[in-house]
Amino acid sequence: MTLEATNTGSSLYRTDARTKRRNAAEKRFRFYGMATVAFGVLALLLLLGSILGSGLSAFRQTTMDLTVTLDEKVLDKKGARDPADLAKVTTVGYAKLLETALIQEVTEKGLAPAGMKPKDIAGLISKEAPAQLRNKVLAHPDLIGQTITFNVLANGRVDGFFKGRVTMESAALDSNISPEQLTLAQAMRDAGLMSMGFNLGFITAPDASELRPEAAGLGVAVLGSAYMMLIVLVLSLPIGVAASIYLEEFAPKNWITDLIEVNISNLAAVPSIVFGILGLAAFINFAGMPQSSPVVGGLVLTLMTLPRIIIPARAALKSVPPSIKDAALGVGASKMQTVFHHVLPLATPGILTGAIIGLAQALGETAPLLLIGMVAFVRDYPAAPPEGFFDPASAIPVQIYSWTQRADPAFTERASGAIIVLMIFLLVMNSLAVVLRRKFERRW
Amino acid sequence: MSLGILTLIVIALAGIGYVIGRRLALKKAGGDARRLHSLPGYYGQSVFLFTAVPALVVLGLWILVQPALIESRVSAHLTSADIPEGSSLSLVMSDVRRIAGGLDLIAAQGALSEDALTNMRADLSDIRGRLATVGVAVGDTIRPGVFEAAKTYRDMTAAGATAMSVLTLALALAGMAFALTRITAEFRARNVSETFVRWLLIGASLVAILTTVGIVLSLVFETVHFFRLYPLDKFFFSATWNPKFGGGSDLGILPLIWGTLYVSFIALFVAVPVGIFSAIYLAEYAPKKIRATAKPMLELLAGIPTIVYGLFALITVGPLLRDYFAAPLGLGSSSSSVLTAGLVMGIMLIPFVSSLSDDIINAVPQSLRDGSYGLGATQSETVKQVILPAALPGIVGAILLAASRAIGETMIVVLGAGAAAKMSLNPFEAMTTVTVKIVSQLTGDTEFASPETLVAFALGLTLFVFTLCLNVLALYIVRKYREQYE
Amino acid sequence: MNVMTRMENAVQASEIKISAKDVQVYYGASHAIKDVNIEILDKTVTAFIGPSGCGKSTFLRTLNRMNDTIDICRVEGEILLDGENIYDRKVDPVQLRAKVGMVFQKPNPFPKSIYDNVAYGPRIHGLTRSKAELDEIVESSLRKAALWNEVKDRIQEPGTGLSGGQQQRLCIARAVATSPEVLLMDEPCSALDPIATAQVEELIDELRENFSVVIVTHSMQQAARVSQRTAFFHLGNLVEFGDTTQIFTNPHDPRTESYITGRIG
Amino acid sequence: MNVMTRMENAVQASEIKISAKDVQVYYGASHAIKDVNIEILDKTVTAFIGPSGCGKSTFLRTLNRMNDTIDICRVEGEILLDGENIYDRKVDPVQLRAKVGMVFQKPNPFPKSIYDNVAYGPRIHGLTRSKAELDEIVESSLRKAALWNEVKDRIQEPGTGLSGGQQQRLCIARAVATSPEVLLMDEPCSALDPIATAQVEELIDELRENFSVVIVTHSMQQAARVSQRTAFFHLGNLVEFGDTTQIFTNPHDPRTESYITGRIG
Amino acid sequence: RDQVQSAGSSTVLPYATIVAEAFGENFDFPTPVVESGGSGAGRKKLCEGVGENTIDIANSSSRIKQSDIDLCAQNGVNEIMEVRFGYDGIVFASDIGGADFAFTPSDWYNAIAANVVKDGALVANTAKTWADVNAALPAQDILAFIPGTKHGTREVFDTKVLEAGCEATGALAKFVEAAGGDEKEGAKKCLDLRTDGVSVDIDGDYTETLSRIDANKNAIGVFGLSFYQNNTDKLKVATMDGIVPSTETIASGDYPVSRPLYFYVKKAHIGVIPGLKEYIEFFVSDDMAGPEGPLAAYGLVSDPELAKTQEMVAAETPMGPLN
Ligand SMILES: Nc1ncnc2c1ncn2[C@@H]1O[C@H](COP(=O)(O)OP(=O)(O)OP(=O)(O)O)[C@@H](O)[C@H]1O
Ligand SMILES: Nc1ncnc2c1ncn2[C@@H]1O[C@H](COP(=O)(O)OP(=O)(O)OP(=O)(O)O)[C@@H](O)[C@H]1O
Ligand SMILES: [Mg+2]
Ligand SMILES: [Mg+2]
Repeated sequence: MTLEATNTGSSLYRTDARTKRRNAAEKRFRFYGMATVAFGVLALLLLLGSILGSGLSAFRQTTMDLTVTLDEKVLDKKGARDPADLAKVTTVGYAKLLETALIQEVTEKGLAPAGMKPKDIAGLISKEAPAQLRNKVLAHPDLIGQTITFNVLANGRVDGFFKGRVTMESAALDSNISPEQLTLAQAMRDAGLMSMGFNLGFITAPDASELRPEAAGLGVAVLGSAYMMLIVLVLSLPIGVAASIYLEEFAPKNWITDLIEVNISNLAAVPSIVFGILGLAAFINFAGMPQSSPVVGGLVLTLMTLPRIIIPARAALKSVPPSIKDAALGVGASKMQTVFHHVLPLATPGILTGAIIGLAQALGETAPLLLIGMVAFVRDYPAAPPEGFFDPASAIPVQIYSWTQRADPAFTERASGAIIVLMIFLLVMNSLAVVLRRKFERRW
Repeated sequence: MSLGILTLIVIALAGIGYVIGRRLALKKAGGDARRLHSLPGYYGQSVFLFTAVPALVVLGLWILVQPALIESRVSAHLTSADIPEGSSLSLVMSDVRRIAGGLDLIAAQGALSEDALTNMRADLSDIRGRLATVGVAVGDTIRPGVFEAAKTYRDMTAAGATAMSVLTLALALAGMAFALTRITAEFRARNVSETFVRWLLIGASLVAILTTVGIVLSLVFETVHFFRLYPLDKFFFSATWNPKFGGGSDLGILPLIWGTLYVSFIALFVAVPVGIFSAIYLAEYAPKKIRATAKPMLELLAGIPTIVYGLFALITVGPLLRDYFAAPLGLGSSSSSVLTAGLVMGIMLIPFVSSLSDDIINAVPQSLRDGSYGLGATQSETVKQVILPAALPGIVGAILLAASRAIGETMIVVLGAGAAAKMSLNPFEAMTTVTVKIVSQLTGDTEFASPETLVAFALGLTLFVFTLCLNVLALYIVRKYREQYE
Repeated sequence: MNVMTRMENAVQASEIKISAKDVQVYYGASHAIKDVNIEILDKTVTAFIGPSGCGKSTFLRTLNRMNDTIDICRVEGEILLDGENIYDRKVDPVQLRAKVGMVFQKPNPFPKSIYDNVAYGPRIHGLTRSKAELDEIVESSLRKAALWNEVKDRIQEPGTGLSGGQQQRLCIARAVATSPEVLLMDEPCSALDPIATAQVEELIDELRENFSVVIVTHSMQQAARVSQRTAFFHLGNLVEFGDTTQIFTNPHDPRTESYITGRIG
Repeated sequence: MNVMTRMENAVQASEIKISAKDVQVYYGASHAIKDVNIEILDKTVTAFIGPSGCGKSTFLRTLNRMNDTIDICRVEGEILLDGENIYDRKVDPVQLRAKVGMVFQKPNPFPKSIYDNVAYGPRIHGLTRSKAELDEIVESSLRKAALWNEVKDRIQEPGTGLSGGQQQRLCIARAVATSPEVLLMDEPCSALDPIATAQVEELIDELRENFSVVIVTHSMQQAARVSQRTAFFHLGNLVEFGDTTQIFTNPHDPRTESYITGRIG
Repeated sequence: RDQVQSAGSSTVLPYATIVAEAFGENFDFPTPVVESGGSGAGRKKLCEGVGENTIDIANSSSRIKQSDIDLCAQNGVNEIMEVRFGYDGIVFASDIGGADFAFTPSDWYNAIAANVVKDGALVANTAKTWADVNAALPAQDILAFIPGTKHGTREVFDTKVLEAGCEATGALAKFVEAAGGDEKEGAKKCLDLRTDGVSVDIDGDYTETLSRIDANKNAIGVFGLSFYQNNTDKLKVATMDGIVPSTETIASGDYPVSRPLYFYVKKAHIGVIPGLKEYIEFFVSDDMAGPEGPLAAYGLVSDPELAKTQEMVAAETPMGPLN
C-alpha cells in the first residue's frame, strides 16, 4: 500500500458520490430518529387529546339555585333541636323539601312545559342534593324554619345535556330522561336558575354510587394514591438504588450474583396481579395488616416497582467510566466513598429515569390492588398519616377502573377526568425528577 | 411502652451516641481530626450503629419469638375439654388471642379496673357482649378454660413487653458504652460503618430474593391444589383453553403462552426500533430544548393508564386494522386482534426503550465520539458502530424491561386482542395471554376451590418459570456478546 | 540528520494547503484563540509549539472542525483548505474530516478489537474491496505506527486493554489507515519511548512525501527534528510562525526566544 | 545542576520504603510482569524506564493495589510497604492508597470543579479543620503543580474543560493535596511543555525531602535529572535496577545499554 | 375497624354501593366499604376466618358453593346468613341503529352452538347470518358478545338460553343418545360453542361489550338489565320468546333469563362490627330493595318474597346446609 490519498484534489464544496450516499444514509438515519420521536409524541398527543376531549368537561358541573323553606314540621317535629331527633329525618324527607321547592319555583315562573309531571320536574335534581342539604342542616340546626337559597347539583343527564353528551334525540330514547325535562332545564338555564361552574367536588369529593354520577369525586382516591406513592417512593427508591449499587459495585461476580441478577429481571416480568396475590398472602393474611389500606397497597407496589428501578439503575451505574473510579480510588477514597461521591451522582440521570418510569407504572396500576381490597367503593376519607395509612382508601387508577365499568355514561366523562388528574399527579411527580435529572446530566 | 416509642427512644439514644462519639474521637485526637484514622463523622456513625442495630435486631427477634413462646406456654393450660368438636387448638388459640386483645382494650378504655378483669369469670359475666362493645369479634360463646387461658396470655404478654423494653434499652446503652470505649485515634471507624452500609446494601438486594420466595410460596400451594383437581399433562400439553362455568373445562396453557409470545413480539417489534431510534435522536441529534421537552413527554406514555390504551385499541386501532387490512386481505373480520394489541402496547413501551437507552447513550464518553468523527465517520456511522456497541448492555436491559412489561400487561390485551385463546399465526385474529387469564380466572364469579379459579395460580407459576428460563437465556446471550467489549 | 537540507526543498516545493484568516475561538465567554493567521503548506510538516494551555489543541481542532462537537465552542474567521472555506455552509464536515485526519491528545481507542479499531476508517470510507485488502491495510498501518510486532498475536483483543503508549500508537495507526491528505497529530509521541518516537517520526517524514502534517509537540527537539515550519502559540496568540530553522535559531519575537530557551511557560 | 551531589546523599540516607519480592502479574493468561524484585527507598526518587508496553504502569499499579479494579488482573508475590505485605488480607487498600498516592498516565479529572478535584482528597481524609485551611491546601497544591496561575480565575469551572496538559497538572495537584508518603507518577510530564515540566520536576525534588516518589518516564533526560535510582523494564522483566548514575553511565545489562542509547524499543 | 366491609360480585357492586351510600348518609355509622373482585374471591375472603381483618359480607351473583362452606367451616366461620335481595335480568341488545330482533333460546343455540341438529342429524354449525338460523330474523351476520366463562352471567346464559335451546331444538336428545344415555354428559355437550369467531367471550364488563358493539355495529351483546336501562339511547333490546325484558316481566317470571342476587353475612361479626346489622337490615328494607326503592330504579328486579328475607335478617337466621 502506498500512501495515496483516495480523494486528493476533490473539492469540499462538491460531495463525491460515496459521501453523497453516506450523507443520504445519514439523513435517513436522522429522519428515522426524528420520525420515531414524532411518532411517539404524536401518539401521546393523540391519546392526551382524546383524554382531554372527553375528560375536561368533568371539571365543570351544572348546579341550580333553589330557594328552600326548611320546614320545622318536617325536620324537627319536637322543635327541641335535639341532634338525635334531627338525625332521624332521612334524606327522603329532605328530598321532598327540595322537590317541592323546585316544582314551586318552576311553576311560579311558568318554565315547565305544559302537562309535565311533578315527578319529572323533580327528576332534575341530583340524588346527592338531599344529602348535601341534610348535612348542612345538621351542622347548622339554627337554619331550621328559615328559607334559604341552596345551591344543589343538577341530575347527571341534565349536566350531560349542557355538555353535549345528551341530546334531545338521545333523550327521546333514554328511559332516564325525557326531552321535556331537557327543555325545562334549558329554560331554567336561560332564566339563570341553572348554571355551570368549576367542579371542585370532582377533585375533593368522595366517590358516589351509580345513581349520582354528578356527585362522584376523586377525593379519597387522590389521598389514597398520594399515601401509596409516598410509601413507594420512600421505600423503593432507596432500596432499589442500594440493591443496584451492591450488585453492580460490590458483589463478587459469581453464580449467586448471577442468580440474583436473573431473579430481578424475572421479577420485572411477573404480572402485577401476582404481586397482588403475594400482598394478600404476605401482608394481609400473614402479617395481619388491614384490608383496603394504603400501607398494603404501597408495600405491594413497592415490591412491584423495585425490579423496575434496579434494572435501569444498574445499567446507569455500569455506564460510568472506570477512569473516574480509578481517580477516586487513587487518592485514597474507599470503594464506598467512590461510589457515593462519584459513581452515584454520575449515574443519577439514569436512575431517575428508571424511577420516573417505575413510579409512573406504580401510580397507574390497578390489578394488584384488586386482590388486596383497594378496588373498592370507599366514601370516608382516610385520616392523616401515619394512622391514615391503615384506613381504607381507594386510588386514582382504581377509581378510573371502576368508573369505566359503570353503566351511566356520565361516568365515562368522570373516568377521563380522573385520567387527567392522574396525569397531573404524574406530571407533578415527574417534574421534580426531570429537573434533578437535568441538573446531574453531563458528558465526560 | 409502645413499640413505636421504644424504637424512637433507641434511635434518639443512637443519635446522642453519634454526637458523643464524634466529640470523643476529636478529643482523643487532641482536637485535631487529622490524627484520626477516619473522619470524625465515622466515629459518630459507629457509635450510632452499635447503639441502634443490636437493640433493634433484638427487638425485632423478640417480637417474632415472644408470641410463639407464650402460645406454647398458654396452650399447655388448655385441656381437651376446651377445644370444641370440629375445631382445633389453633382456632382456640386465635380466640384466646382475640379475647386477650379485647381485655386489653377494655382496660385501656377504663371500663373495668385491672382487678375486676382478673376476677372476671367466663361463666358469670357476658364476656362476649363486653368484648363486642370494644369491637372485638368472638365467634362463639366463651368457655371458662379459654377465658382463663386468655388471662394468662395477657399477663404473660404484658410481662414479656416489659422485659422486652428493659432488654432493648439495656442493649442500646451497653452497645453505646462498648462503642464509646472502642474509640481511639486508631480505631477504624470508617471500616466499621462501611461494613455496616455494605450489609445494608446486601439486605436491599435480598429483598428481591425474598419477594421471589414470597411469590413462589404464595403460588405453589394453590398450584398443587389445582393439579390435584386437574391433570398435569393436560394443562401443559393441551392446545385447548376452554373453561366452562360449571366445570368440565379444558385448561391447556399452550394457546395462552403462544398468545403471550405473539403479542409481546409484536409489541417489541414496534417499541424496540422506535425506542432505540428515538433514544439515538434525543441523545445524539436533538437540540437541547427538544430533548428537554420530548424526553419527559415520551415518558408520559408510560404513565398513561393502560385502560386508555385499551380503549384506543378497541375503538380506533382495531376497526382501522380490520377495515383497511384484515378485511381486504381476507385475513379475518375481527376487530380485536393480536396486531391491534401489539401495536398499541408497543406505543406504551416506547419510553421504556427510549428513555433508558437515551441515558445510557448519553453516558458514553465523548472521546469515543471524537475518535470516530476524527476519522471522518458520519454521525450515524458513529452511532451504529461505536456508540451502540458501547451502550449495548444498558440497551439490552431496557429492552428486557420492556419485554417484561409486555408479558405482564392485561388491559390492552383484553380490549385490544380479545379473550379468545387460540393458536394461530394470523396476526389479525383475536388471541389472549397468560396474564389476562390469570386476572380473569382469579376475579370471576366461580367458586374459589374450582380448577377454573385455581388455574390462575398454576398459570402464574408457569409463567414465572417460563420467564425465568427466558431471562437465563437472555443473560447468557448478553454475556457472550458483551465479552468482546470489555 | 539531513533535516536542514530536506527542509529547504520542502518549503520551496509546497503549495498552501490550509490557510487560516483572523481565526478567533471562544469557549463560552473565554477567548481561547485570538486573531490567528497561518498558512500550512502541502507536503510539509508544521509544528505547533507553546506552553500548555496556550490553545494549540484548540486551534488544531478548528482545522478539521472537531470543535463542532463542543457545545460552548465558537469559531470566527476563515479557514481555507485548498482554497475552500471549511466553515462554509456547503461543506460537509464528514468529507472534510476524511481529508483532514486527527490523532487526539488523549488516546481514545474504541472498545473494540485492535483490528476493528484500525479497520474502522477504511470500512466506513469503503477503501477496500476485500477482506484481504483490509487485512493488509490494518497490518501496514500498525507497522507504520510501530505497533505491529507487539500486537500481532492479540489483534482480536480489545484495544482498551493496551498500555498507554500502545493505545497512542493504535490511534496513530487508526488515523493513518484512512490516508488523509492532512494529518493533525496532537502530541502523538507524548507516551512513547525514544525508539517508538523515532519510528513515529520516521512515519511523519514518510507521510510528508505526499501529504501535509501538523504536529503539536512539547519537545523542541522533536519540532526541530521533524518539522519544516513551526508556529509558536502563547496565550491564544500566534506569536511567531516561520521556518523551523529560523524559529529555533533566530526568533524574531522575544517571547519565542524566552520559550525555546526555557524561560517562559 | 547539582543533581549528582544531591543524589549521593540521598541514597545513603534512605531506608527501604517498599520492597517487592518475586512479583508476577497476569492479565488473564498473559504474563505481564515476571519475577520482579525491587526495593524502593524512602526519601528517594525512583524512575521506571523501558519501552512502551513493557509493564511499567502495570507494576506501578501493583504498588498501591490499583490493579484490584481490573477484573482479569492477578498478582503473585509479596510487596512490603514499611515491612508489611500490602496484599495481606488484613490490609485495607484504602488506607494503603491514602499512603501511596497515584497520578495516572491518562489524566482523569473528576467531572467536578477544579477546586473540588483538588479538595476531594483532603476532604475524605479529614486533613483540614476549616474552609480556609482547605482553600490553602488547594491553592498550594495547584501552585506546586504549576497550575495556579492559569486556573485561579476559574477555580469553580469543571476540571474536564481544561487543556490536556492542564488536566495532567490538575491530577498531580490532586495527588499532592493528600500528602501521601509515596507518590507514584505515571508519566506526569508527558503532556507538559518544558517550563511546566521543570516546575513539576522541582516539585518532585521538593517532595523527595520527606517522601518517596516513583516516576515512570520515557525521557532519559528526565530520569537522569530527577531520579536517584532507576529501574529498567523490558518485556515484563526488571532488567536492571541501580543508582541512576550507574545505569546511565555504566549499565551492566546489554539491553539496558541498547535502550538508553536508543537501539531497542 | 369501625366500618362494615364487604367484597365480591361486580354485578352486586352497584346495588351495594347505592345502599352503602344511603346508609352512610342517614346513619351515624361510617359508609361501608364495598370491594369488587368477583363473587368467588368475595366468598373466599368471607371464609378466611373471623376477626377484624376479614370481611363481614360477601356479595355474590350466584349461590354459595359447598366448597366455600367447607372452607368457612375449616376457618371457624360457622354461621353464615344467606340474603337474597333481588334478581338480575339479562337482556340481549344490539346497536340502536340496527335491526330489531325477536329471539328464542333455540335461535341462540342454533346460531352459536358448535353442533346443531339439521335434518334430524347432528352436524357442525355453519350458519352465517341470523336469517340462516331463523328466517324471521334479519339477514345479518352472526356476531355475539357473550359473557366470559368466569362471569356469573355466563352461567345463566348457559342454563337459561343454551341449554333451553339445546333441549328445544332436539339437540340435547341427540347428545344424550350419543353419550350412551348419560344425561349429564349430553347436557355438557350443549355448551360447546363455535370457535370461528361468531361468539366472542367478553372477560370484561358490560361497558366493554358496549364499546365492542360500537366498533362492530352488527353485533348482539349480552347485558344486565340495569346496564341496558342506563343506555337505552344506545342499545336496542331484543325480545326473548316474545317478551320484552323489564323489571315487571322478570319479576313475574315471564321473561326467562334472570338470576337471583345474594349477599352472605358472617354472623359472628354481627354485634361486633358497628353498623353491620343496621346495614343489612337497611339493605333489604322496602326503602331500598323494594319495588319503589332506588335499587329497583337502577334496574334491580325486586324479590317478590322480600318480606320473608326481611324477617330472616331481623332474626339473624343462619343458612342451613345447601340442598
Ligand atoms: N487491562 C489490560 N488487559 C490486558 N492486557 C493489558 C491491560 N493493561 C495492560 N495490558 C498489557 O500488559 C502489558 C504491559 O502494559 P503496561 O500498561 O504496564 O505498559 P507500560 O509499560 O505502562 O507501557 P506505556 O509506556 O505504553 O504506558 C502490555 O502488553 C499491555 O498490552
Ligand atoms: N472544553 C473546554 N471548555 C472550556 N475551556 C476549554 C476547553 N478546552 C480547552 N479550554 C481552555 O482553552 C485554553 C486552550 O486549551 P487547549 O486545549 O487548546 O490548550 P493546549 O495548548 O492544547 O494545551 P496542552 O498543551 O496543555 O494540551 C485553555 O486555557 C483551556 O483551559
Ligand atoms: Mg492540548
Ligand atoms: Mg503505561
